Amino acid sequence: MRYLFYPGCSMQRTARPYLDSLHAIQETLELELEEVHDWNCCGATEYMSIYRLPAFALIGRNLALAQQQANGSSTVMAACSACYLNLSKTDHYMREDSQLSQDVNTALQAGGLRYDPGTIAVRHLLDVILNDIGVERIRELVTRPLTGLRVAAYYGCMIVRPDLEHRWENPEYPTALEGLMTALGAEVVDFPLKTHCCGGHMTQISPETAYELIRRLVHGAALYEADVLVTVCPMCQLNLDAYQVEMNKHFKTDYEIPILFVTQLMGLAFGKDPDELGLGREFVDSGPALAKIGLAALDDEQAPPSPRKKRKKEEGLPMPPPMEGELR
Amino acid sequence: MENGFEPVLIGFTCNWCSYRAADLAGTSRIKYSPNVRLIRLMCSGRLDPTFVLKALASGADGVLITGCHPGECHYLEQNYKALRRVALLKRTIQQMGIDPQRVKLVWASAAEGMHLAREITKFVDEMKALGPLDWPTARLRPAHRELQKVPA
Amino acid sequence: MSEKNARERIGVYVCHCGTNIAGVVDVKEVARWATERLANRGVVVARDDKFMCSSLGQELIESDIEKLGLTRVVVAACSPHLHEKTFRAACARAGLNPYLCEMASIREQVSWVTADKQVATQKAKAMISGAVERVHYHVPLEPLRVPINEATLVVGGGIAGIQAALEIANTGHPVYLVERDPSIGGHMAQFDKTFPTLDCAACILTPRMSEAGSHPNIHLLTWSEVEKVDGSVGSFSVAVRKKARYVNTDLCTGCGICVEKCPKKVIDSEFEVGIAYRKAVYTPFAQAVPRYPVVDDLNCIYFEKGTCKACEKFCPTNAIDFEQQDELITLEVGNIILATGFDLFDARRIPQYGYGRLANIFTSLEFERMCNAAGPTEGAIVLRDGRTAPRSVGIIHCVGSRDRNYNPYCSAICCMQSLKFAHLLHERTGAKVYNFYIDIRTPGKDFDEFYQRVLEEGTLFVRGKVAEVTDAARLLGEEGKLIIQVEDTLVGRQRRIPVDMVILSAGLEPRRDADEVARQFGISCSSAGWFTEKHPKLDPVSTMTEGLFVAGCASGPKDIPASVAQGSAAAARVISYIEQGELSLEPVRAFIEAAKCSGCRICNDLCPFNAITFDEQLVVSEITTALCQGCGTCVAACPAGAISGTGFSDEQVLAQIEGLLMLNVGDPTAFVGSHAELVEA
Amino acid sequence: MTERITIDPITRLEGHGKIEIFLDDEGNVANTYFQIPELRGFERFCVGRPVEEMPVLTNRICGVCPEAHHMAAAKAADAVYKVVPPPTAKKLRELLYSAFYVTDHTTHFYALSGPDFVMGPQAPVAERNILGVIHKVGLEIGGKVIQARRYGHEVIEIIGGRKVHPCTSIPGGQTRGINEEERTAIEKMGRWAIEFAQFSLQLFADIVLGNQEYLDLILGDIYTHRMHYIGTVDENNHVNFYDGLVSVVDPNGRRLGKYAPEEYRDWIAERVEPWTYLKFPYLRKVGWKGFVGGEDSGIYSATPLSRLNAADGMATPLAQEQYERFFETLGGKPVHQQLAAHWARLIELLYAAERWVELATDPEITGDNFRTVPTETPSEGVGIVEAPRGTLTHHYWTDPRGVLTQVNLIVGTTNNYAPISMSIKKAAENLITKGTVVTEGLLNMVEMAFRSYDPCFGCATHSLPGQMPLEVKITDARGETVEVLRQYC
Amino acid sequence: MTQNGKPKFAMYWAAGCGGCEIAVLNIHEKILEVDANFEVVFWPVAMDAKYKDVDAMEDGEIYLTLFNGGIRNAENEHLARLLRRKSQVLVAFGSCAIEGCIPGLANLSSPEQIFEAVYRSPSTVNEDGRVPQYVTQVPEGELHLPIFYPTLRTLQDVVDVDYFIPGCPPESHQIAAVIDAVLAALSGKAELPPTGAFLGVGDSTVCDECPRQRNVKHIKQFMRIQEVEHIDPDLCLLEQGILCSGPATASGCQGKCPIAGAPCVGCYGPAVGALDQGARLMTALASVIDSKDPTEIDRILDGIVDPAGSFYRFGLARSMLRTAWVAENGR
Repeated sequence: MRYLFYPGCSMQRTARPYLDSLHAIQETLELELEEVHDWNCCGATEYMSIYRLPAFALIGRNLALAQQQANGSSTVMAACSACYLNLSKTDHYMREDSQLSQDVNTALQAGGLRYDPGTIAVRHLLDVILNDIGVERIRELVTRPLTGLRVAAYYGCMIVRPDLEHRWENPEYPTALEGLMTALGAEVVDFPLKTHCCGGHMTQISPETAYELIRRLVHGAALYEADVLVTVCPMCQLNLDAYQVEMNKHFKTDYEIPILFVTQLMGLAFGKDPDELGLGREFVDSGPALAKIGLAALDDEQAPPSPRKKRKKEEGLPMPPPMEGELR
Repeated sequence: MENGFEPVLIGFTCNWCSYRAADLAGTSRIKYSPNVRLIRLMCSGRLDPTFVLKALASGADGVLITGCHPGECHYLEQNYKALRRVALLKRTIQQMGIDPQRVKLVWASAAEGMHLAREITKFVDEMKALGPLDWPTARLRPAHRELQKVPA
Repeated sequence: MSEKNARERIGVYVCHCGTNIAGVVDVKEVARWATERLANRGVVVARDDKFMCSSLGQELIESDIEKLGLTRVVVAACSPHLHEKTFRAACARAGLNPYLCEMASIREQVSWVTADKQVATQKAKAMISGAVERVHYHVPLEPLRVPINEATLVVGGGIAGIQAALEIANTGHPVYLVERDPSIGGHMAQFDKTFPTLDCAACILTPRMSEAGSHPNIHLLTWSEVEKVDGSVGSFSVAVRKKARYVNTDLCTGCGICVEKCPKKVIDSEFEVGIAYRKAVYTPFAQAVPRYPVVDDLNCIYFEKGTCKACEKFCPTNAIDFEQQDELITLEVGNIILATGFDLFDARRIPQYGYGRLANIFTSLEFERMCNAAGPTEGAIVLRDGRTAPRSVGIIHCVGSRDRNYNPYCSAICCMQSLKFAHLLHERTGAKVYNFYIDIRTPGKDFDEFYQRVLEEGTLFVRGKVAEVTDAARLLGEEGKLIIQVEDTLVGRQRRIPVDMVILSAGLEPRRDADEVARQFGISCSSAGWFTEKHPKLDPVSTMTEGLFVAGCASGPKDIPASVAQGSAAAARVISYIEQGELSLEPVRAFIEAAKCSGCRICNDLCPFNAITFDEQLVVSEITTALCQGCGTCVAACPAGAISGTGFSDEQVLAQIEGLLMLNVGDPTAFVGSHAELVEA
Repeated sequence: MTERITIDPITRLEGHGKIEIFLDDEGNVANTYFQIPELRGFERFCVGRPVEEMPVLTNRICGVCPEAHHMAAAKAADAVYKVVPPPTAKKLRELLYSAFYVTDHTTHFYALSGPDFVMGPQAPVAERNILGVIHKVGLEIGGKVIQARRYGHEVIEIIGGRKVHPCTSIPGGQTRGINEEERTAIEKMGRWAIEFAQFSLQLFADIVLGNQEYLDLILGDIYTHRMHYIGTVDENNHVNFYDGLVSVVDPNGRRLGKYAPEEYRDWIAERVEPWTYLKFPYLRKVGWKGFVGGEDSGIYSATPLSRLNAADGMATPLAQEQYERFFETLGGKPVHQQLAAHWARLIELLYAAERWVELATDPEITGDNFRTVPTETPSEGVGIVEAPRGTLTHHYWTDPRGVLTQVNLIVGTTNNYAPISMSIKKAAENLITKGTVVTEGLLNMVEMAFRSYDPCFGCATHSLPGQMPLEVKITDARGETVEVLRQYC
Repeated sequence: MTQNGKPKFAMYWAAGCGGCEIAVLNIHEKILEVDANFEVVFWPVAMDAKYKDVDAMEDGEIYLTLFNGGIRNAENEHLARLLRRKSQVLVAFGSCAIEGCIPGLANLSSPEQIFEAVYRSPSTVNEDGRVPQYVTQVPEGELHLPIFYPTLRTLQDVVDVDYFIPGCPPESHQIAAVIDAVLAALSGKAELPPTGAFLGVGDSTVCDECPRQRNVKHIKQFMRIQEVEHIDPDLCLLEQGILCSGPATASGCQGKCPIAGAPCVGCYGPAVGALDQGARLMTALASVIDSKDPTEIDRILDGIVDPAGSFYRFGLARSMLRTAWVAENGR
C-alpha cells in the first residue's frame, strides 16, 4: 500500500522513536511511504486558535504540495494526531467554506500553489493500520506475542474528536486500538480515560493544569495495573512521559508508567530489535515491562489474572458476558 | 434552452406512494409544472423498460419513474427491481444516442406531495435545458439531406 | 396506433366537482373536444356534470350505459383512490362489468395543481385521451373469492398474543398459540410492578396465562417455533417445530423434583436476564404455563458427558425422556396474528456507559428482576455484590433510543418505567435518586400525575444526555463510586455525579430475527426493523398480506395497555374474516401462459409473497393466484412475455402512453403547442 | 452527358455490379470501370463491441464463408489477448475449416463454374446451373454434390455448433470439444470426401483436360494475366488454409518474402477510388501503378491458383501428386492462366479432404483441454486465414476491457478486385474493336473471366460467388450510350 | 424448368450476407421438391434468372417471394417495392429483412462515421481523404453510385410484409417445415396462417429448447466468456454470469449455441408477441441482479460492457427507439 506521508516536526525530534519504529515495521506491513516534499509545520495545537487564516494557509500549503505530488495515491497519512487533525480540519473546512478556500488559495498563490479541497484524503497511521492492513493480517505477522504485557490503550483526544470524516466506529469510546493490542498478544486493561486530554500545550502555558490532566491518565493506568500505556501521538507521549516525573514531584506521587508508541509495541511483536525501535530513549524506563514479555515469552501461563477476573465473585449477581466479537 | 420549448413528459407512479403523493400535492393545492402526464402502475416494479422506450419513441421528451423509498416498498422490495432496471436502461439508451438524463427515477412516499411536485418541476426544467428529443439526432442530418435526391 | 379502436362504445364523463375542477379546467370544452376528436376512437358520448359522484351523476352514467349501450366508461374527476369504487358500483348497477371503468384524475393532477387555465384544459384533454385509449384494453374481471379456515395461528405468547388468542377462542374458534420459550407470558412476566397503577405484573398476568393454558379452544405450543409458511389468506399451512423438551408432558406433573435434583447450575440469561442462576433442567419461573420443565441440552451434563441422568432417576412419573426428538407439525389456519414482541437494546453497545465493564450498572430489565419478589434477590435492591444497598442511584433515560447512533425513535415506555424505578427505589431503599433525561414524556392516562408524585418524593431530575459513566475517580468523594459525567442543560454546566448504582433505561428494539420472520411470513419491516402495518393510523393491526395481522410491540414500542388493545383489535379483524366465511380480493393479478413460458426461471425469486413456483416436471413457472398481490414485477420481468397482468396489462399501459401523447388525434404536442404560444404571448 | 445525369437513379441502379465501358474516337475501348455499389460498414459498427463477439458478428459479413471470418476473428481475438489456444482447440478449428473448404469448393465447382465446362460456355444460360449439371451428368453426381455439401456442414455443426454462422470459437480456444463418437463420424465423412475430391479431379480431367477446345480456352490469352500472387503457407512452404505466413511471389515466381499477420500493413495497402464502394488492395512495397499487371505493378491476386503459385507444394500426398501434375501440364510456375484456378480449386479440395482426415484421426482432437483462459490485458491483434476467395485479414484494437476501439478488415475477394477489373478490361478490348461490339458472348466471356476468381462480393457487398449480377454500359467518345447489356441474377 | 400452371417462386437478397441462401440450399434434397412444385422465376443462388421478365410481370404474378437482407441503399428499396408489387405473398426471410440483423448496428453511426472508418482505415493509403461519391467525373465521362442511406431499415419499414421467417439464418429444418406448410396450403390441405404471422419459430424462448440445468437466478457479477475459469457444460450460462440472450429470444433454433457452449446471441429475435427484445433482456437481467446497493449495482452492471450492442445485437434496426428514429429519418 502506498501513501503520501506527512511526518510533522515532533517526529523529527522529540518523537524520533515513533519515526524509527514506524520505519522499522514499514516493510513488514508492506507500507510504502512517500514523504511530502518540502512539508512545513502544521501549526500544532495553538496556532489554529490564535490566527485562523494563516493557520489554515500554513497547513493548506502541505495539502497543496501533497496534491501536486499525488501520483496514484491521493491519501496523506500522518502519524501525529495533531498534524492529522489540523490537516483533515483544513481540508474539511475549506470544503465547507468556499470563502475560506478562496482566501487560503490566494495565500498559496504567492508560492505558486493551489489546493482543491477534497482531493486529498487525510488519514491517521492508526486508521491505516486498522482498516487498510487489518488486525487479521497483523495477527499473522506476530512472531513474538506480547503475552502477559498489560497495556492501557490510549487514543488521546485529537485523533477521534471531532471525527470530521467519520473514520472511527465509536469516537466516544473507541475500542479498535484494544483490538490491535490483543492481536499483538498483549492483555488490554480497562482504561476509561482512553480519549481524555493529555494536557497538550498546557505544559507550556499552565503546567499545573497539565499535571492534573497527566495525573488522571497515569493514575487511571496504574489503577488498572497497566505495565505500559500505548499512544499514537507524539504530543501525548511527550506529555505523559517527559512530564511524569514533574507531575510526581508536584503531587508527591510515584507513578512509573512507561509510555510507548503503538509502532514500538508492534515492532516488538514482529520480533524487531528494541534498539531499532528506539526503545530505551523514553524517560520512564520501559525495561521492567519489556523484561516481562521476555519472561512471558518463555512461559505463557505466567500472565497474572486481570482485575476484572478478580472483581468477579461467585456470590452476588453475575456480570453480563462480553458482547460477541468484542475483543477483550 | 430553446425559446418557449415546453417538453412533454410521461411519468410512471406507484399506486401506493407516488400516485398518492400526487393526490396529496393536489389536495394541498401545490402548483407544479403541467408538462408531466402520469400513468398509474401498481408498483414501480411493474415498470417494463418497454414503457419508457415506447414513451420516448412516441414523442415524450423524458420519462419520470417514481416509487416508494428503498426499504418502504408496498410490495417489500420491488422498487429495487425498478432501481436496477432504470440503471441498466439509462446505460443502454445513452449508447443509442439519448441523454440518460431523459429518464429519471425519483423516490416519493405517499406523504411527500411537496417533494414530488418539486421533483417534477425540477425534471421539467432539466428537460427544458436539454431541449426537445427530436429524431433524428443532429449528427445524422447531413446524410439525411442526401435522401432528398431519392424519389420515394 | 393500436387498431383495437372503434370497436368499443365509450362514454366520457367530465366532472365539475363544483368549481374545484370547473374553476380551472374548461370542462365544457373538454367534453366537446372528446365528443369531436375522440369519436373515431370509440367515444360515443361525452358529458360534463356538476358532481359526477352525486347520485344524479351516477344515474347519468347508468342510464347512458343502458340507453346508449356503452361498453366502456371513462370518468374524468378526482383521484381513483377516492371514487373508483363509486363509479365501478354505478357501472355494475347498470349491468356493465365494474372493471370496464377508468378514471382520469383531472382534479388532483390538473385543476388543483395548475395555475394556467388553458394549459390545465389541455392537460385534462391529454389525460382523458390517455384514459380512453387505455379503457379499450380493460377486460371484465371478477373479484377472487377465497374460503376462510376458522382456525387461527397466534405467534408469540406475550400479553398481546395471549389477549388475541383468548378473544378469538372465546368466540368458539380454534386458536394455535405458538411460543418459542418454554412458557408463555413474555416480557410482562418478568416485570415487577406496572406503571402508573403499580399493580403487580404477575398478579394481573398469571390469571390470563392460566386461562389461555386451560382454554378448550386454545392449543398451546410452547418451546416451539414456526419453520415455514405456505398458502395464503383463508388457507395458510404453517410448519411448526416443537423443540424436544426431553420431558414427556403427558406424564409430567410439574412437581419440580427434577429441577431440585439437577446438579448443574447455569446462569439464567433468559428469564432472569443473567443476574441469577437456574438448573440445566428448569421451568423459567414459578407461574410458568405450561408448568412442565425443559432440559437445556446445551448445558445438561448428560448431553455434555453422556452420564448423570439424575433427573431421570428421581422423576416419580418417569416423565424425563432423553430420547425425545424435535417434532415437526403442520397447522392449517385461515389467519395469522404476529405478536412476536421486542428485544431490549443491548446496553453494551454504548461502551462509555460502562455496562458489562462496571459492576454496578444495571439494565432496566435486570432492575425489574431485582425488584421482583420472586427475583434473584427476593426484591432486595442491592449492588452487584448481592449485599450492599445503594445509597445513591442514577437512572439514565433513552439508552439506545432517541439517539441517531443507535435508534432514532422514542421507545415510549422508558420515561414511565424510569419514574417507576425512581419510585420503587425511593420506597424501598430511601436512596438518593437521580433521573437523567432528555425530555419527560407522560402522555398516558394518569401518567403525568405519577410523574408529579415522583417529583414530590424528592427524586432529582437532571436534564441532559449522559456523556459517560466511569469509575475513574478524579475529585474528592469519587473514589470507588460510579461517576456520571453529564451536561446539565438546565443549569448549563458540566456535572460529575458520583453514585453507587446506575440503571440504564434501555430502549426497545425489533426482535433480532425480525427480518427473517418478516420474509418467512411475507410482510415488510420499517427501516427501523419493526413490522409495517397496512396503514399506521387506519389499519394498525393489518399488514400488506391479507390474513396476516400484527399486535403488540412487534410493530413498534408500546406499553401494556396498548399491546392488549392491539391484541383485541387483531382478534376482532380475524373474527370478522372467520364470520364472513369467505373473502373477496381485488382481481389485479398476474398469470403465466404455460405455452410461452420457457422455464428460464428469471421470475422465480422476484415474488416476495412466494406466489411463483417452478414445476420441475413441466419445466414451467406457475403463479398461485391467491398469493399474488398484483404488483406486476414478474410481468415486467418476463423475458418471454409469458406473464400478463390483469388491470395493468402491457396493452393498457402502452395504449395510455399513446393516448397521453395525443398520437390518437395525430397531434403529439397538442397541449404543448398551445402552451408554447402562450409563453410567447 | 446531360442525358446521363438525368437517368433516374433507381432504374439506373438495377443490377449490382456495374461495368462502364468508354470508347475513344476510333471506337476502341478507352477505359472500363467495374463498380461495386454496396457497403455495410462493419469496420465502424464493430467498434464498441466486446472483442469476443467478433467471431459471431463478423460471420455476418458473408454467409458464404462465415467460417473464414469466424476463424480470422477468433485468431485476431487470441492475439488481442496474447493467448495461445491449446493444440486441441487449434486442431478443432482447422478441422472445421477443412470441412468448410470441401463444402465451399464443391459448391463453387459444381454449382457455379462447373456449368461453364460441363454444359459448355456457349450453352444457353437457362441450363447453365447446378440443376442443369445434375440433369446432364446424372442425378448420381448431383447426389454426390449434395452429399459433399451436407457432410461438410455436418462437421461444421458438430464443431462450430451451427451449420451457418458457427459460434464456438472464443479468445483462447473453443467453447467445447468433440467426443469419440463425433470423431468417428467426422472421420468417416472425411474419407468419403477424399474419394469425392479424387472423383471430381477425374471428372475435370475427363471433361476439361481431355477436351482440346477447353484447354485452348484455359491457355488462351484472354484469360492470361501476369501479376503477383499471395497465399498462406506452413513452415515447409506448403499451402495451409488456417495458419502460417503469407507468401508473396512476383510474376516470375520469385518469392518476395513471407509476412506474419501483424506485418500485413508493411505488405498490403488499399486504394480508394471515388467511383466504387470497394477498395483496391495492392502490394505496398511494389506500389500502385493503375490497373496493369507485371513486376512493377502492385496488383496481386489471392485465389486457389495464387496459393499454388505462392507455395512450394501441398502438405498431403495425394494433393501433392496433383500439384506436380498441375504445373507440369501448364508449363511450370507461376501459372498465369487465370482459368486454371478451377483446376487449382479441385486440388485444394483434395488437400482439404485429406487434412480433414488427418486431423480427425489426430489423437489430440478429442482432448478436453480446448481453452486457455487469457491472463494478459487485451490490446491489439491481427488474425489471418486463407478464405477460399483470398487471404482474409482481421485487425483489432481494444481498450483494457477488451472493448473494440478500432477495426480493420481486408476480406478475401477484395484482394482480387483489381485483377478482376483488369480481366474485364482485357475481355472488353478483345471483344470491341473499331466500334464493333460483339454483344453476344461478351457477357459470358467477361463472366467467365471473373468467375475464375470466384468473386464473393458477399464479403464486401452481398452477391454470391459467380452470380455477379452485371450491367455493362458502353458509351462512345461523345458520351452517347452505344449499348447497354445486362446480366441479372 | 418453366412448366406453366405452377405457382411462381422468387427469392431475393438485399443488404444481407447470403447466409439465408446457404441455409435454403441446406435443405438439400427438399430443394428438388421446391423445384417440382414451383416455377422458380427468380432465385440467384440456384439459377440464372431473367430479371427483365420479373420487370415485365403482372402485379401479383409471383405467388411467393422470400426476401432477405435489409434496406441499406436506394437500390435495395427499389427492389423491395418492385417485388412487393409483383408478389402475392411477400415473406421477410431472415433476421436482416425482419429486424436488420448485425448490419443494423450501423444505425448507431452516421454514414460519415462509416466512411471515415472504412476509407481512412489504417491499411488504406488515402492522403487526399477520398470517399466514394454518388457522382464522379472521370476523364471518359461520369460515374454514379447508389445513395447510401443514413440508416439501415427493415423490409416492413418500406413495404407491407405478409409473413416473417426469423433467424440468422433461419434453421433449415424450419425452412423445410414452412415449405411443407405452404405446399399443404397450395394443395388445399391446410389454411395459410393469418398475415403478419411469424413462421418457422417456436412460441416460447430459447431456454425452452436449451437442455442446460436452470435454477433460481441471482446474478452477483457478469463474466466475459473468455474470463470464466471453468464453464460448467450443463449449467445455465446466465447463472455462470455469461450474458446470454436465450431467455428473451424466440425459440425454434433448437438452442444450438448454448448446446455448443456459446451464449445465445439472439438471432431469432424477440419471442413472438414481445415488442422489444432489448427491453425484455434488460428487464430480465436487471431483475435478477442480486444487490440493493446502487454502487454495487453499478459495479455489477459494469460487467455488461456493451449494453446496446448486447441487447440489440440483431434487433437494433427494429428496436422501439430506432423504429421511431427510422420513421423520422429513414425515408
